[in-house]
Amino acid sequence: MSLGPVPYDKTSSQALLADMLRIRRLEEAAAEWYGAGKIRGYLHLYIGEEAVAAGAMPCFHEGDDVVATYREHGHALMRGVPMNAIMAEMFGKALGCSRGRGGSMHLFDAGRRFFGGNAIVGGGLPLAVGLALAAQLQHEARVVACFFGEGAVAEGAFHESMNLAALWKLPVLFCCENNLYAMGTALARSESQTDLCVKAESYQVPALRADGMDVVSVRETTQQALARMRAGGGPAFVEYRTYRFRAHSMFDPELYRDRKEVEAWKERGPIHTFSARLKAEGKLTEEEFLALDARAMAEVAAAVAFADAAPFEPVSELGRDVVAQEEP
Amino acid sequence: MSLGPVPYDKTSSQALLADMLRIRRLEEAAAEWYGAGKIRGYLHLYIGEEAVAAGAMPCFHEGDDVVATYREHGHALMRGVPMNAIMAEMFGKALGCSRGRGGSMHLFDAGRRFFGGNAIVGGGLPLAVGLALAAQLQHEARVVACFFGEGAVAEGAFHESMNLAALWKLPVLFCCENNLYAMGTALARSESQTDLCVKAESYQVPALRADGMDVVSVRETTQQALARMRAGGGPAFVEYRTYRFRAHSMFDPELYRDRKEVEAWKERGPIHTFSARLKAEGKLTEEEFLALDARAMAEVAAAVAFADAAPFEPVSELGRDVVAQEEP
Amino acid sequence: MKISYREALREALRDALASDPRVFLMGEDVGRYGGSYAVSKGLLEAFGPERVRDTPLSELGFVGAGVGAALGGMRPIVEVMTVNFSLLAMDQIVNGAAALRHMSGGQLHVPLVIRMATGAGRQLAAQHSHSFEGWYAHVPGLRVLAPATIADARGMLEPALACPDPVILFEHVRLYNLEGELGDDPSAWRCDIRSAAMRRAGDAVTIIAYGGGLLRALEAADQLAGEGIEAEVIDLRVLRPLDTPTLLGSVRKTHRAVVVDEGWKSGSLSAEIVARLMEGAFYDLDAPVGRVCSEEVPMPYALPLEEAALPQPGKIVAAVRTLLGKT
Amino acid sequence: MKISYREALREALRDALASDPRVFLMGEDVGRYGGSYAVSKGLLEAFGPERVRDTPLSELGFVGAGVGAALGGMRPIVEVMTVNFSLLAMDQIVNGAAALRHMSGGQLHVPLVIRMATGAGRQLAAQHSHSFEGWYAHVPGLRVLAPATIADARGMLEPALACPDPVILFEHVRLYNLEGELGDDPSAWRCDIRSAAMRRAGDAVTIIAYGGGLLRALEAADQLAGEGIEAEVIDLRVLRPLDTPTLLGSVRKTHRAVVVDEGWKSGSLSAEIVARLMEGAFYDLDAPVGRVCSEEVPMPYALPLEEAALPQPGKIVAAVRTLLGKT
Ligand SMILES: Cc1ncc(C[n+]2csc(CCOP(=O)(O)OP(=O)(O)O)c2C)c(N)n1
Ligand SMILES: Cc1ncc(C[n+]2csc(CCOP(=O)(O)OP(=O)(O)O)c2C)c(N)n1
Ligand SMILES: [Mg+2]
Ligand SMILES: [Mg+2]
Repeated sequence: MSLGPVPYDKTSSQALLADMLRIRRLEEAAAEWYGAGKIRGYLHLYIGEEAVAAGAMPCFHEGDDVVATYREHGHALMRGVPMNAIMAEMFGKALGCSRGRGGSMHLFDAGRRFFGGNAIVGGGLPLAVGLALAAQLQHEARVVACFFGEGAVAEGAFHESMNLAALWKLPVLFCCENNLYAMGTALARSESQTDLCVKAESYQVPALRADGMDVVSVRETTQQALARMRAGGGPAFVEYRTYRFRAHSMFDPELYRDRKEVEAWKERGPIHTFSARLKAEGKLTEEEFLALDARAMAEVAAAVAFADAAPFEPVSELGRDVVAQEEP
Repeated sequence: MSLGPVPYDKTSSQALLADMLRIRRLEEAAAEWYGAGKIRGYLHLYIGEEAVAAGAMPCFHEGDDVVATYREHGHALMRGVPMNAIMAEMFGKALGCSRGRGGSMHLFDAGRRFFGGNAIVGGGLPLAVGLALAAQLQHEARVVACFFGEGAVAEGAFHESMNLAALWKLPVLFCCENNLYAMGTALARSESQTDLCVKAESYQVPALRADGMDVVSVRETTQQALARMRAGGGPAFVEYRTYRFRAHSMFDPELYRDRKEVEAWKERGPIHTFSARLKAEGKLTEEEFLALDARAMAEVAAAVAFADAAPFEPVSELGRDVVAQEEP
Repeated sequence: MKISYREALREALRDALASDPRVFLMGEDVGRYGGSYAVSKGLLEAFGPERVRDTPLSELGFVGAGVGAALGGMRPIVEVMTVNFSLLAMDQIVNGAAALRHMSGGQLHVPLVIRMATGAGRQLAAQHSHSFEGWYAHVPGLRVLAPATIADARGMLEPALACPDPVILFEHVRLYNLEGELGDDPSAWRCDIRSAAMRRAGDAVTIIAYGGGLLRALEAADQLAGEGIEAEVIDLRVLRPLDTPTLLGSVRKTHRAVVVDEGWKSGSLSAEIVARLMEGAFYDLDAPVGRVCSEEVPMPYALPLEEAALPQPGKIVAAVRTLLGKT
Repeated sequence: MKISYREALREALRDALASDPRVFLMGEDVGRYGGSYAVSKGLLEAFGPERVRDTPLSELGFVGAGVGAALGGMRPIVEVMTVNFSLLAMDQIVNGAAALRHMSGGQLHVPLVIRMATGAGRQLAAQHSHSFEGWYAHVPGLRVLAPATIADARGMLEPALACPDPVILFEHVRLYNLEGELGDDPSAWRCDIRSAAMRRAGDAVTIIAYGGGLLRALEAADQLAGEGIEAEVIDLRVLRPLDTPTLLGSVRKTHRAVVVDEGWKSGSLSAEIVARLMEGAFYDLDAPVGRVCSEEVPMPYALPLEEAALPQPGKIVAAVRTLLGKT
């Protein structure tokens, strides 16, 4: 299977880069405002892993469904959720994409078929299976993107979901973001079989592997998996090999890994390697890079201002949306 | 892997046969007394599958641990639990092996390290992992026999337990009794991958397959798996291909399978094929067969008499054994 | 027309499947086996394997899939064979179905019905005799139903499916074979899923029961009537949200109450009923509210022990007598 | 010596590991990460990876493995990171740990301690803020503890490990950073695991709390004292079995009570407390028992909403005032 680089034109290449920058700057700001106490609860940064969401998400159509985890700022943004709404949600404000009820771990956007935002490891997989079952029963062509970390593979939910999807030939793309750690637990201390594609194949689910630090590899591999799925082939699995540069959450002292290891991965950082490549290919100048970055930062600054100015929901509304307003 | 017949001598061959007869007659009586209302609740018969318990159980040592399911009369009996205690338990009597608290699905014998009797499908697998972990931490050589049906393979508990056992190299022998149906659900409607050995191997657990209708195949395969395990090799998995001749439980109208299929499997019945073979090999005469069978029936009759005569526990004892008597 | 509780449930399923293409039934052995309690027998033949869908043994997975299918525009009915196995799926129900509307700020909702058998009394021992209705009734975002009559077995599914939120419907194992008359006209079973029902009028004491406890409460009331004590019997029907006004209304009349609950006493739903009566009718009560619940033991198999562990009519009668100072 | 609740828990773990070779600690990230709430930090280095054992993300599997290891002669301490994830392991706790002694007719027992963080108040939203202590306290066969003080955090593990039955120990997330003085001598923390404790004496009203609610109850009591109302504050400490005599003793003196419970009101442990007071002290009560619980919503993330959803000292004060007719 060859995944060699595909000649993207300048515009589409720069768009990919811009997306990664938007995620990166969004999260850097989130970390900053976490420090300032404006964002609270758990905040799980995606920094280092941007190529996955940026490369994979555009492969899905508007009508498709997306399910993600608590580390989903990038996925939400790439799905088209406005940055203002994401930032406001992290600030807990009424104009947040979940009206301040969810916070960082529970971004939702029903209109964009972005089904969240799940803080239970593995919890999204059965949902994705069900969404795909709905599509199948409705004879609709949509597919479901289901993102999760490699730590989730040990959960019973993974096993049951993979089997159901394969057994019923449901259109779920299982997108496993293998960043090598689940909190402080390295893959080899979590799985007897560390080749996750082998695990996926044991359910008769075809599996592909992408370099999750390379947005082109991500995009190509995702498209390849989807092509097969859209032809009616049932579920597929993609392992994106990636790495998180930051701590697991804002509470993690990172005792479990070597700074050297982190530094080595940082050399493969998705943004600077891709921009270097584009420069080498003559598709990007330093000025263009800086302009893209400035645009991302401006978008983030505006989002922060929006979020900060937005109102909290009044406490009188606390009981809203637990169940439907009308009595059945 | 060749599992060709091994020359057992006459005595040991007849002992295997006698054991299968004891299980068969015990269960036929149980069905009868169920009909008469003396046994109630759920009663899951093992008829047709006797070669598995009879062939596998003798491979385990006295110090080993055994975990079974709700279809465990045969396992309890082969483990040495007295038939009187088993029958009395099914009758709900105070002299039953669980003092009438458990019934057919919850046979226990702590002294024989028979850890039951579990009515939650897949529920025994984590227990077996923990028992093996205890053995490992205590630096003791004992291994754990964990019996379960192929239906349990779809449960998250299977996945988590296989992985834990393999990851920590724990001495569990996963004994999968593949009788092709989980209640009315055929294997192919339950698993996307119906080759269960392939599934086991995806956890890096070595897997063997035995003809579960042939007590010699069962015994040889089990011994082979155990030899590797006892040499410190971590867990192993054996699939016993077998078939239940009776309904799932006493409530099952058997709508899901063809009488012809059942009849075809009955031709491979473990008792008559093995006795035919022994006769052909000159290790058994018809008189000897009848004598063995008569002895089994006499044991069963005595057990029924014992169980019927035994007292119920007085209702005043209801609150016993919920927690320890002494206050901590 | 004589019909059993089981048949009433089945006819309700049949109507639902026939009238709304978004409805499908899924669960372990609902199809080829005919349902472990034979509720769905014949529906596979009528509606096919897509809509009467056998699942592998994967409670967490297929309940979660039900949640997802509801999000995706279907109206799934998921059968979890029994409440005992629902513990395996609890996370998807509590952290998924019940929470999604709120967590998403009201964008999503989960129109899912989960049916399960509950209760003891068939000598199925400790792992197969639970009554966890009270646990589900604790969870905001869920609606919890306990049909205790043939009419409710027939009638509750339709409004449950019309409800835009997840509904848990408990079928008590001792009721499946119950038979009774039920007219052919839907008016015979049409019902809401927000009110408790008075099943017997009386003025001496209120007996509050639900699910498998109702018949025992009515039996007790009959016995008490023989002693000149007229008990009012209230069937909760809906365990979440509780219809507190109906309970208070009755107790303000009778001034005494006994709650019957097959859950283990401590922390059972009966405690919440007592608390509500304390909060809303304290000054109307002439005596402390009594509770007749299951004994606090894992359910034993042996018949005499199981019977002793469960709330029986005799115990209800005794509790009422104690309340009335007639011991 | 000043010590935090977190350190007190850690020292108790250290003692347990040092003094009994059968004891080991296992759970997600208890080792290399140092424990998700840093409780077990440093223990891996002291006792090695066999005895401070990181597990994969497999709550059902490793909790069940704890049950099995207990059956096999060990004294496991299993950390389930938070009560939220314990739903995934509920089956092994309820149908395994709690039931095995009884189901086996008394032959087996499960000397297992399961520790979990519980509670809200850190803006962790709907899936990470549960309080299910009451659910576990419902299950016969379990013992359930809720250390609310530094001494109890330090002292409860030892008797929990000595207990031959499964013990669930709830650590409230808001307490980990709590600091206080604790002597060096074990007598400073030695305790039983069967009694409630009076944390403040008073005669006007009894406030009953546990876990994360205790400090808020004490805060409320201080405020009330400023108004001349002396509240007695009882810390339940042991949620199963409940120490009813201590509760009744206090209420017979004060004639009024308020229960504080971070669980959602309906069906929370507070309901059982009310029911016990109804049953045992009805004629001693001058007013209905009040309850201050969490609002019945999945916990919202936004700070003002979360604060409004939780029992706060101000709400406790208000409840007491209402009871005393001082509104
Ligand atoms: C069922 C469950 N168990 C434990 C946790 C706590 N937890 C949150 S994130 C996490 C690590 C998950 O790792 P992985 O799936 O690899 O995703 P990553 O964080 O690396 O993106 C853990 C253990 C949880 N949220 N849910
Ligand atoms: C968790 C759980 N789900 C469902 C059931 C109901 N049930 C009892 S036995 C059984 C079939 C199990 O099949 P298998 O594992 O193949 O074992 P067999 O009965 O064939 O020996 C089912 C579904 C149960 N006991 N536990
Ligand atoms: Mg990871
Ligand atoms: Mg089977």
